[in-house]
Amino acid sequence: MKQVTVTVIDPVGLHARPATVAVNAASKYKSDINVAFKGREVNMKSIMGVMSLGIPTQSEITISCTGEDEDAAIAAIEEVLRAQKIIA
Amino acid sequence: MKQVTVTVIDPVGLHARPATVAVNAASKYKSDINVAFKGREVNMKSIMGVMSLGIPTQSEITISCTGEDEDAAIAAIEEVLRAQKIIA
Amino acid sequence: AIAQGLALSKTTTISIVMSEKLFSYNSKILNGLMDVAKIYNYNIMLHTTSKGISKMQDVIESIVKSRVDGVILFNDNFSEEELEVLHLYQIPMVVVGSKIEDKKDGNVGNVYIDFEKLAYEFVNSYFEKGITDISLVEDKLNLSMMHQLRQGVEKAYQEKGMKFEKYITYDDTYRSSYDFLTEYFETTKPSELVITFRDSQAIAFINACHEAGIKVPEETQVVAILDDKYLRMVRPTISSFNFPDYDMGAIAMRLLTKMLVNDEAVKENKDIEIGYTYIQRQTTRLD
Amino acid sequence: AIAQGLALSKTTTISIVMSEKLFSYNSKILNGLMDVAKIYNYNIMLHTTSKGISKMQDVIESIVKSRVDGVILFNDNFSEEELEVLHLYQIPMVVVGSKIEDKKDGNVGNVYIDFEKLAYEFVNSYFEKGITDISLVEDKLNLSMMHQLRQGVEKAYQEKGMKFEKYITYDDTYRSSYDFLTEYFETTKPSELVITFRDSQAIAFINACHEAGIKVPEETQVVAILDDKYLRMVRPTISSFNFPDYDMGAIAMRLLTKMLVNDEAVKENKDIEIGYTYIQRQTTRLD
Repeated sequence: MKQVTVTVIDPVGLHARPATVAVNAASKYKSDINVAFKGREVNMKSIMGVMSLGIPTQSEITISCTGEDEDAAIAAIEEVLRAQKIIA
Repeated sequence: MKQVTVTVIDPVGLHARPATVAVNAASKYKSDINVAFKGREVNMKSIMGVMSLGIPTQSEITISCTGEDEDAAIAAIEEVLRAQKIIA
Repeated sequence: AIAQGLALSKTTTISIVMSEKLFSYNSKILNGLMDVAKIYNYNIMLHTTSKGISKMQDVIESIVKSRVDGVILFNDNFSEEELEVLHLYQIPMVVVGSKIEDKKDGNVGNVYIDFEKLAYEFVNSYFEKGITDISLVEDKLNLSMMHQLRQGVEKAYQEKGMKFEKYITYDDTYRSSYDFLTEYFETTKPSELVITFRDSQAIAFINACHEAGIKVPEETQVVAILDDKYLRMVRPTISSFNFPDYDMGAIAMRLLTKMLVNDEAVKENKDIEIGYTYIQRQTTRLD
Repeated sequence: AIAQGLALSKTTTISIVMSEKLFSYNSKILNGLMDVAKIYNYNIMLHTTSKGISKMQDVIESIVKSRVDGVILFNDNFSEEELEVLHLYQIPMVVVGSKIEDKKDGNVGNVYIDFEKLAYEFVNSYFEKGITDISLVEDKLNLSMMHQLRQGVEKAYQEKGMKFEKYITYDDTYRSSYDFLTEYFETTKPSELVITFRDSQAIAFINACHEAGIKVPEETQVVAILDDKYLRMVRPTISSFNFPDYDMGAIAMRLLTKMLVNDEAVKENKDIEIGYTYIQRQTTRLD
């Protein structure tokens, strides 16, 4: 399993378009990908799941990938979120 | 030929949605239907024609219908324009 | 070429139906719908209703004819009977906006804000401050939401043994509620709290107060239900409620996706209530 | 059933492509497009581009795959190369918004405002009043229109032997031009005339002036190019230009209709310039 902890800096949090961007990025990989916030963990490929976390701006979230493409997945997701200025 | 002269009261004139409503109403009839404003006359079934007249609010326009269904056409067009508060 | 043809015919197509008048207000919901549709490679057919040009009946006919796989409807677009007709053709549907009242069965999804609860809670919070002179301004573009808000306000009044009487409505001779309200508040002393639905209504109100020399929020307070960027751009900035509208669109499209594949998760329950938060700005007092 | 099938397969389908960010600003153009499409019983497929989710290339691919009959594109959505790709597939297209520069051949329609001419004429009218200290504020959502406005301003300056140097741009660290301008005008003395593209930019400007104690329109004047209802709701009301945007949409769809049936009237010329009028409000002086 690969894991990374990052800070959400998008003013709307991991909601709205940023959430869809994250789900879209995660959905491209075969690995199981989860995102955790305040002790709750959801499937990062699930729009409803990610949006239900209610992650506000300046939150710390932990993304974890488990599976054959876990290295590529975690790197790519981090890159996309950073390029879109969703995480610091 | 049946003819009627009416005053446009829609604040935007016979432009925008009101123009499309007028064209839509005219297009339902077989008669030749024209609208005249300040000496220029165009086919009232033509969106580009009607919009090109640049008819502002409070203008007097003359609608004329020629053809087999001219009575029904002129009555229906007047009714639609009045119901939509486009003419007085 | 045949394989390609087959692939083409398998594309899922969703119809989105909305009133033209509401495009700019619902743009974020539409963004959420479109983004999720894109992830699932859906084609989107857009249908609009427009007074004098295209009626809901025509739209329904064209939806049925084009054999789309699913439909997203915005509330305030259709009547119970129209929903019934679409339902007859067994097209999976999700209604986004407010709560559907008297839903006949479990085959229609609903992603909604509980406007009745919102109004009830908000009015009660003002009762606690000792404020009972409250007006609710009608928005003709969102009549089903208005109906629910009004019910919430009336319920709050009833429970305190009072009657709600200040529902401000207007007739069709006004081109816009902005024009009506500008005129109305020139001659009418405002309530202690005025609740409007849209930004332009609240802006008309603060402009009228400014011209009449009535101080906001000292002498009268105003809140717009639907948040919008303009509410924080005007002076004073206007209090409102934040709805995650993009999320509503995204969730509605995802829900429809799950309904299309008969996902177990949504078989029993297709109703998703969305939360809201109050945004305190300069037109309301905290005391 | 066969006849019905044939009728179905003959339905004309038009793709409308726009950026999600521009929904609310282009809602009236969209209304014009949809109303005329309805008259001709066209089906409308909606495609949106959204940063990080759907790129123009994906949209083009999906348009080509779905074999639509025609396409309506909004300027500022696509590059020259992308237009080229669509063109390769010989799909009739109408571009609505600003003028297409370097149009390769006559197979693409264009319904446009001449923004270069507008800026040139407007700046010259201020030169005549003796005002030469003018700023133009960039709008990143409408870069091709900005480019044309800038060319018009530069041409006016050049003809008077001057150089235009106050093009106000900002980097992507700002979430919105409203935020940028609010900050920018806290520290920068405004020009005698400031030209912005959108309402929110002009509102940011008058708010900043208000806070800095700079009087509008006595000490500085501002105009927003795109008219919008909010410009008449804020105080002072903001001057702007009126474009018949609904008409642009209606004409664009009608032009596409004519192109689809090879109408003689549009064989030679598919470019339609749309006029504009200046709306004098409280943020500009007449003297």
